[in-house]
Amino acid sequence: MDVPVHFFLMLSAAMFFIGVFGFIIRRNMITLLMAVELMLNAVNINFVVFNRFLYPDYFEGFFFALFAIAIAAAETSVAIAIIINVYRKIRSIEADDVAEMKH
Amino acid sequence: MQIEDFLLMRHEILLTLGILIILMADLFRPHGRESSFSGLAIGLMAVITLAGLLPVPQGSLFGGMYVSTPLFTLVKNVLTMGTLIVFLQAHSWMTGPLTLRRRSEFYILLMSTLLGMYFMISSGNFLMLYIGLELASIPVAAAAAYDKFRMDSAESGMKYILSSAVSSAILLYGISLIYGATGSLYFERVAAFYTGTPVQMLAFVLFFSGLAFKISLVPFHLWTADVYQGAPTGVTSYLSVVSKGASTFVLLVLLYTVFSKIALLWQPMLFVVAVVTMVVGNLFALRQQHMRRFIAFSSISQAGYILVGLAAGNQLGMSSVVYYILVYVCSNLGVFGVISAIEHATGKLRMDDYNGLYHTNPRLALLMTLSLFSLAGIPPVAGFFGKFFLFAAAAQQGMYVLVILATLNTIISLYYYLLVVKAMFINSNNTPVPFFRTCCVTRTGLVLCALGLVVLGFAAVVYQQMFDMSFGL
Amino acid sequence: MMETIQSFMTAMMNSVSEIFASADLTRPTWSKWIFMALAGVILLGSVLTVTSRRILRAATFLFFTLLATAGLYLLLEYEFLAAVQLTVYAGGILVVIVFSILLTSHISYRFDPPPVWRVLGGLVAAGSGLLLTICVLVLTVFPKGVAAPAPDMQQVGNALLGQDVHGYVLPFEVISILLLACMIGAIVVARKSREPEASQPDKTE
Amino acid sequence: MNVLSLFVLVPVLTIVAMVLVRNAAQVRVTAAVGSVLQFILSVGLVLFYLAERRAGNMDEMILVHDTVWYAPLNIHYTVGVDGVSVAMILLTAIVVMAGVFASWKLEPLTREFFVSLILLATGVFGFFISIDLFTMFLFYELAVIPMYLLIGIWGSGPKEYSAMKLTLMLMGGSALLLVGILAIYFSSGNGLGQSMNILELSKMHIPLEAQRWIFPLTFLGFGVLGALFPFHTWSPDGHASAPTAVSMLHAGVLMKLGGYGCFRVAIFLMPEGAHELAWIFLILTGVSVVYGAFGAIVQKDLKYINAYSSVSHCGLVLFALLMLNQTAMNGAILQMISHGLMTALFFALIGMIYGRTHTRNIYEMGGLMKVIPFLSVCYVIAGLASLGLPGLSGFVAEMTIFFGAFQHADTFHRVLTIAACCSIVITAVYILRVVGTLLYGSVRNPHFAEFKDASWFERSSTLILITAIAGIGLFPLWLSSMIGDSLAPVVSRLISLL
Repeated sequence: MDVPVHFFLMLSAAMFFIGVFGFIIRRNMITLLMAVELMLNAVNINFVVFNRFLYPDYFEGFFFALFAIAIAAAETSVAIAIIINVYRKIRSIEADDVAEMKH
Repeated sequence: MQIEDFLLMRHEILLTLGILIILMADLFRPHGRESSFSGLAIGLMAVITLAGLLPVPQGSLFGGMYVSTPLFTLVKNVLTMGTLIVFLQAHSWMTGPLTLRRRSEFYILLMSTLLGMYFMISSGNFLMLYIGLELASIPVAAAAAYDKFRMDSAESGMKYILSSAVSSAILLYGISLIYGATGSLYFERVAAFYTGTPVQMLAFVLFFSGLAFKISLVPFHLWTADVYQGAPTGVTSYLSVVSKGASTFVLLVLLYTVFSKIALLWQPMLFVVAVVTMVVGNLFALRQQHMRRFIAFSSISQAGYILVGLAAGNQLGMSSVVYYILVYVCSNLGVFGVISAIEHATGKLRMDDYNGLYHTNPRLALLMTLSLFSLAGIPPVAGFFGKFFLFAAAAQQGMYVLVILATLNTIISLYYYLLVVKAMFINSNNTPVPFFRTCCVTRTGLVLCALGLVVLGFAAVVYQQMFDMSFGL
Repeated sequence: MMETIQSFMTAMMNSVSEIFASADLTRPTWSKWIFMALAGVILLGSVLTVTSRRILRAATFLFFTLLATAGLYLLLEYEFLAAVQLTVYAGGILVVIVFSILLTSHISYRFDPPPVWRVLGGLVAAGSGLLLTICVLVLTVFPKGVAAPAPDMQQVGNALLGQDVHGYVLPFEVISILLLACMIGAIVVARKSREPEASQPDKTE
Repeated sequence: MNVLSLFVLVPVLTIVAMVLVRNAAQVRVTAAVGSVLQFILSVGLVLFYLAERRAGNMDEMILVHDTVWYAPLNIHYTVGVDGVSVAMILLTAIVVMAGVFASWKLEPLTREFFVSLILLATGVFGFFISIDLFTMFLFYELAVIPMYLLIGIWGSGPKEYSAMKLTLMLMGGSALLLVGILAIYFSSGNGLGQSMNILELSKMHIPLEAQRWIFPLTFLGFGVLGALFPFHTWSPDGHASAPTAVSMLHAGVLMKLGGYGCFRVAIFLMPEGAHELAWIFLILTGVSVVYGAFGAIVQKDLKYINAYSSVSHCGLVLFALLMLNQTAMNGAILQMISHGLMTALFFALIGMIYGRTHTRNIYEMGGLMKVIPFLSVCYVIAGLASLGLPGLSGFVAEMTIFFGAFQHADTFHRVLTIAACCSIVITAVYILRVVGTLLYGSVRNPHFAEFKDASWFERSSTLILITAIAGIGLFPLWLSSMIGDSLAPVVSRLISLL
């Protein structure tokens, strides 16, 4: 592989922080969820790259990414279930509509 | 696997069996017959607690993925007992009509969460830690949204799952950098290579932020109040006690083992976070009227006190934190027991509703007072000892400034705890909570808390045991 | 103070030039071209995912991003992971997301643009985080590992069920419980059920 | 089983008994029995102590008993008494007994009241018998916290505000104390093994740099309870709102915890620090003394008058302690006991008078001597004791203090001493003014004529206190020598270190 490891890392860092940015600016619950998916994806790239370039003796990063994908799926399914439940209540999935909480 | 290995993992194996038993019991229950599963779950938890008391050697399994030491076993026992008490207190709610036709799920969710905490505590590898953490948080979100006929319960679940997802993403990014910087995910190897290069520092900060979400340290606490307010009381008490206790303990172990070489970095960091957490938690708690929000902020500030002990980084600190977690379990569950009993009987949840409680329900008021005093650190209840030891640990490291700030914060917290006491004993009320009797299962839970509060302080043997198992940096 | 900044800047410059030297952009190869294309798709896709004001489009951009990530795994010769990425992420998660979008939002729905202070705050927070991370990454010299061949499925399978060091049977088992619990959780939350008659006092206030 | 532990055990058992008995009458009897038992015990302790000393037992503390409690922090449950603590225990027993009788007819929630009262007493007794810093601190807080409920539930006026203010300020003091205790513990021992035991600590040397900041911390911590000048504001409000027995116990005993703590912990353990920094606190206490006295002059409310007078008198205690010589310290302890008794008597009487007149404004009353002669005579006696009439306890104490204070020949101490002496004159002014308006003259309010004089429990309460006041006034020698014997080793160590 002749692309330096730093390029991959910077790519994933950019992806991660774009996710963070999205999480901050968006208020739609599903979009928030998608921002989180971006972040998780960036993390997976990190693991894989480290594994491939630096520590190829064992497949620790590989397996971590594998498990992380599975967990992300589980997390998303529960989150979607909750979002649908919220939608049934108020017919909206904007976080601001939900947050009628008083402080 | 040898038979001893099974014994070493008995907490996890028994709990998994328990989950399966409840699942099966629900599947094969006669058609049209509702059963509450409450007794079954309570019995199972009691069995696990008892089994946990068996003396068992320490060791590690699966090539270091799973590690068990007497201290881990002890903390697992504390968590199991906490869950047991939560189940006891949730009994009357679970037998009510609101939860009809989906009772077993409540227990399965909470028990699998507990299983996640077990694995989290016993992990010897970041992968196990992460899986345990997720197992300990995703089902909780579902449980928080469990009371689906209420809007704020659904909202609470949503807030929890989103903040938990984002925090675990940050945590994961930290872990990935740790992996990149050290070349391994096994704690032992990571610890050996953790010398404090810039990327390791960054990794640690990210990792810490991720965990700080779970412990709801300031500035990662924003979800806490809404989630605590919206979730069913049983889930809230579970979140604030068992879940928080487990995450705190994991943080403790990691700081003292994996990250012990960069103590110079995290000690000042914890210093700042502890102070900010205490102050913010206390200041917000001052103006809360809703009991669950009130407890939410109070428990944020309690996490701050725990950090005082954590920051010390010595043997005293470790044992004090563990001891405080135990005390905190009893005190907070005492508070929640009273809150949920009153909520179940009357649906009242505001502080004004507690006016004159002593005149109608003296025992509940007394238990509430004891628990609040324990949270505030007033003798002779256990919280006094817990706080003293935490502060002693920090003082041993010469962090007197931190101790002074912490003690001043206890005074603020005393003020708002006394507000509740004042409501119950002094304020008059035209429509007080009428007298009611809690069912005997719930009462057992309350009595257990009261016993713990009174006995833990005086029985020095508990603390001595923890001290013997602990270690410093 | 000035000197610290200056030395920091020099170190940064040196590292950056070293990285680019090792990349050796004057001699383009297939893998470099592919990487750049994928990186472009990923970056563009990510940005559009979080900034698009139509939710279905955002999901589509996310899909492209996930696809490009799978491409990245292929480039790194992790075919199995790429397949998992495609099936679970792009095929599973994204489908669920799209379904829920279709369930809950009208197709022509557009978000209100977020308030300026929030965008600025987000830019500052994410930007400073990114800057810090990139600085740290650039300054770090990672150890050079030996490029070993990618794992074949036999190895993966053995490791997945291995009980010793670098064996993953325990996480494998635990994750099955996790999936079970999540399934139950999702069902209990999303299942439709009638609200019982108000024999209980109203708990909302 | 150690004898001294009985002093904690008896009140605890009393509480248990009170929880178990059936009605309010039985609760009262139980409380009375418990407190009388406690009194008998403490008299026995005094006799035993004197006998031990006469038999030549010259240990610093007697009846020392030590049980390890929390080994990791060297926390022991250690009890022991010397002359000073014996005297304080006797004082507490007397005041508690008088307090129980004074609140005989209290309603509502009789049971809860007596339970809290005895709980408070438990804390106080525990504080005086323990010589381990941790247990001392524990009992200290245990004594403070029931005050909140006692004032908040059974008080009068702006009770909630007063109760909260009092509790928070005292707990603030105890927060400083907590830091101080930890600092003492961790800077003691010089690597030889740290200790919480006061006797052991006094033999170790705490480094001077540490003393410089620990001494003010602990002195302030205890000083808050002893109504040290800028931190005294809880005291007038608290006293004014508190019910009778609580005022008695609080002014009579609880404020003495502050003085005793300053002596036992701050000065005893950190003599060099005390010597260096005494001047700051001398000024503060001097202000307390004078300010309290002036404050008492301008008040119209009987309870406020007494509360300010307490500030002044307790200021005198701390003032005398900081003189750091045998005579003055002896006087300080005597003053604690004397003030404890007489202020308890004052508050008891005020409570009884208020129960009849339903006002505490002195200008709305008058001529009480004619309608309730017994109480009025008692009031006069208390007043005379307060202004230091020879033959009553106040005289002995204040004379000793000023003798001691005058032993310092430098200008600074002289000026302060003279200023403090002035407070005696002011005291005389306000006491006589109160006695004049309150008791003499014509009966201003016609229905005052229907008052009944003291009932049996009121009489017993006041008589107990008057006997004690007169006893100390007429036979001060046994007490002052008992205290002096115990102070001698302390002071000699103080002097040898300097």
